[in-house]
Amino acid sequence: MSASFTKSTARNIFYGGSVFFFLLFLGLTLDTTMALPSHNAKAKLTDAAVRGKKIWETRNCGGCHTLLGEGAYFGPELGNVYVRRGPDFIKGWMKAMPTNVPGRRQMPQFHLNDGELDDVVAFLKYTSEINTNNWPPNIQG
Amino acid sequence: MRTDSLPMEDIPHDRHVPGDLAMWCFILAELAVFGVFFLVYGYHRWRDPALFSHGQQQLHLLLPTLNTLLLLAGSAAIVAAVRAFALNRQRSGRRWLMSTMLAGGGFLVLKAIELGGKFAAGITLSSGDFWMFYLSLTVFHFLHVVLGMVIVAAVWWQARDGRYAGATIDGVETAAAYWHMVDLVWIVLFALIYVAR
Amino acid sequence: MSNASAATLAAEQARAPAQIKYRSQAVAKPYFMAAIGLFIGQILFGLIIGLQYVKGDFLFPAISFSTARMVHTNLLIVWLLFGFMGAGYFLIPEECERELYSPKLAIITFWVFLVAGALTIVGYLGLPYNVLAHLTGNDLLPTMGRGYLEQPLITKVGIVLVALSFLFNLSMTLLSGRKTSISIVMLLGLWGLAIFFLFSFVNPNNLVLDKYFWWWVVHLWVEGVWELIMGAMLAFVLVKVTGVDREIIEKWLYLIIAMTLITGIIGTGHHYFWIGTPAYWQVWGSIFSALEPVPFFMMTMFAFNMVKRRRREHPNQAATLWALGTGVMSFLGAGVWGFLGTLSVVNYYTHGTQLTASHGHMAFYGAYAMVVLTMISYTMPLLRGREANSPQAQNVEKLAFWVMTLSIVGITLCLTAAGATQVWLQRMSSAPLSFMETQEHIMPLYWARLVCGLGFFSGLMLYLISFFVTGKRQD
Amino acid sequence: MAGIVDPMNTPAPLTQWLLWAWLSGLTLLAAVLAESGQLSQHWLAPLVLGFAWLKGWVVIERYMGLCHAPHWLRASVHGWLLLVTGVLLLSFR
Repeated sequence: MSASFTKSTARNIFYGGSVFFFLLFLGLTLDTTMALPSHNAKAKLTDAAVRGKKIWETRNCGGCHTLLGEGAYFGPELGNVYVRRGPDFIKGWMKAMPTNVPGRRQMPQFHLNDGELDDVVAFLKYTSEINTNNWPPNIQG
Repeated sequence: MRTDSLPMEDIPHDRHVPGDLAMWCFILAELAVFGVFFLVYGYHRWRDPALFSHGQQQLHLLLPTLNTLLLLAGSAAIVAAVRAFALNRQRSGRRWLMSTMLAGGGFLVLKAIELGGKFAAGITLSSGDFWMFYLSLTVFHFLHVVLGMVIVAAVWWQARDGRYAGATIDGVETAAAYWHMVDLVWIVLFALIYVAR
Repeated sequence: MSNASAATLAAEQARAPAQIKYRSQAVAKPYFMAAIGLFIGQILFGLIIGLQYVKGDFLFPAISFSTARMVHTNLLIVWLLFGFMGAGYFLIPEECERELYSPKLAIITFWVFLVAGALTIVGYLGLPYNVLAHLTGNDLLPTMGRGYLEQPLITKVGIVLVALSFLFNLSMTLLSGRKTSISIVMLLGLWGLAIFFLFSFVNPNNLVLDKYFWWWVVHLWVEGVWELIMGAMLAFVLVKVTGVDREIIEKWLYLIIAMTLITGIIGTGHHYFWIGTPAYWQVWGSIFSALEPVPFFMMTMFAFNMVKRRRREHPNQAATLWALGTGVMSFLGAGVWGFLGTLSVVNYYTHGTQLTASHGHMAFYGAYAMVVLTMISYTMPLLRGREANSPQAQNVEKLAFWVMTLSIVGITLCLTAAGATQVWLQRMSSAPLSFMETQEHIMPLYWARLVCGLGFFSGLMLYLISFFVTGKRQD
Repeated sequence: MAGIVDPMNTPAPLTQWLLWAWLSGLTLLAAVLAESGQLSQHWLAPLVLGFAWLKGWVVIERYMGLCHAPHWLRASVHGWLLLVTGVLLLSFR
């Protein structure tokens, strides 16, 4: 068979293809950012939820838990924990940590005050309202 | 440059890869992407035929039919261009390349009118399964026509400097192969989205 | 600092070995040594969290799981970055056929990066995370507390400065030297690495957008620009050990990385299925990421083909083994295991389970750890003044290769089984168990994973020992 | 030289016109059939997908020139066309 296979063509395909698909990705990103408000119309990002997000980040909650399936797989999914357990359970649970049951996985005590606990709950309420296209498959996350 | 092209090239009726092998790898990858896209479309249509028929009823056939004719004309012109360059008829070859670009330009204009109407009607990627596939496939293909025009334009530019005079016409064949791929995908797309309803 | 680095530089230059072509390539050596040291640290913390999976209160509260995991993943990133930088400092002068623009800057950069990295780890281990965040200015620009990007703001700024100094040095070298495809692809990848890291400073309050752009760092790194770096490093070593015509290797390199970015950029969409983004990503993400194994398969075929067509028998057989191993393991880990969970209909059940962890372990080891080890295996003997290590040393290194690789296969299989159990009991069952009940059922697999982890650590120790085996020189 | 193309590999001018007319004719026929509404849906879909296959076949063989290409390449592209049109045919029930 006769065929040519040149470096210059391969190089042009690399540059052209990369630019082409990156521009397409930017286009889809633009569409996504424009579609988000209506897609997540139910999710209310309140000031308390924003403060709760900062608490989530600065206590490294994602170092053990998943949130919408992303994070670590040591503790349960918390994106829908507001629905699964309710606000009072969440606050009571965090106050009672650690359990100190020998051999069990331990969650640290973060010494959050009542206002901060409410912020965490507001954040978890917000995450439970995000339109995740029906993920997770059931309430257990 | 062509370090691993095999000998035996002078044997008549030898199997010949039209254009650069790297481009054919790219073409096969593109066909794979479109192919999987079509199969996923088929799966969704099979699950909810009513939704898709209803969407298809709202598409007019005039513009896409004209567009099919334009793309086919572009393909025909680039075949003529390859033959012209193979016979070392430079002026004629360049003219045929220009014809391909004109046909492609016409396609882009008509397609922009069609898509503009859809956008004006408030249709987006989130307007349900049918419109999601309609927009994804047609816009994705539209961008491929743009890329095809860029490639043909680059070849046309090089042809002006006599790049394809006498020695090798690989570049023309490579561009032609890509253009035909874009055409081939559109042939399936046209039948699938617009006509088969 | 500058005195110390100048002294180090002088010391490096004084014993600049005969086998490297340009004396300034010697700056790669400390980078590779730091990489191996941090690699050992990464595995130690991996063992800690592996043990915490079965003995939940191990080391609690001194080192909680979240802290140990953060150290484990951050050390991974940092040692790979050290490896990439060492590879850059070695590869670019050789390809450009000139000395490095500024070896002194490279040494200063090394110490800045090492000290900043060490301080960050000390901060992780010595301070509560929120105190560390407060002290390091997270209130000014909150960027912390997101996977892989847990570093304090000042560390992130430091990483950017280190990357800029590194890229400035290499780019100046390239601009006035010979420009080969390998060096251009390497630099493109490294520039991309730096540019996409800037998205680590983007942290919108809207969680969906936060996650959306978080992936611009994480996915566009490991399934995008890092693959350019990996491809360039692999191509460089293959040119050296096989003696195959550079033109052939370079055109395959271009074709492979073209396929990588064509599939990988839109392939980011496989992370946008369930995080609050529109549903069309399920179609776009599935289609493109389904094709992501293709470039990895091409990479495997490429490595084996080039070795098969080799025109010389390079005495460094260990480096060839690492190169072939990279091809196979990156295909298995990134290609096959990545594909297992990438289609949205499957991912709906596997998302956020140990299946993701299994893919992560094999892909990071197979693609990036192994390509850095390939580079180290090829360059370290040269940096130490010989073309290849003694056969005895190479035998130990090859044994280490097999022990580490088989151990990671074991870890991956354990985690795959663990993930499948999770999917079955917690997601698909008609009476789904809770997360923690499910974990109880997985305990035996976590024990097995820990055993494999110990195996990996012993392989790593063998690898370390191989540097100190002298034996008789072949030549 | 690999790059020199035997002009015999490309269709002669008359053939080119005929190919173009055949492809355009099939396109117009499909559009007219769909617009007229004479055919029930059960027949329209297989017919136009059949037309698409016929057109694709011509593009692959004559326009792309794969009739002169190595068999693996020719088979891949034909396989793609058959798979796509075939599976899509099944999706119209």
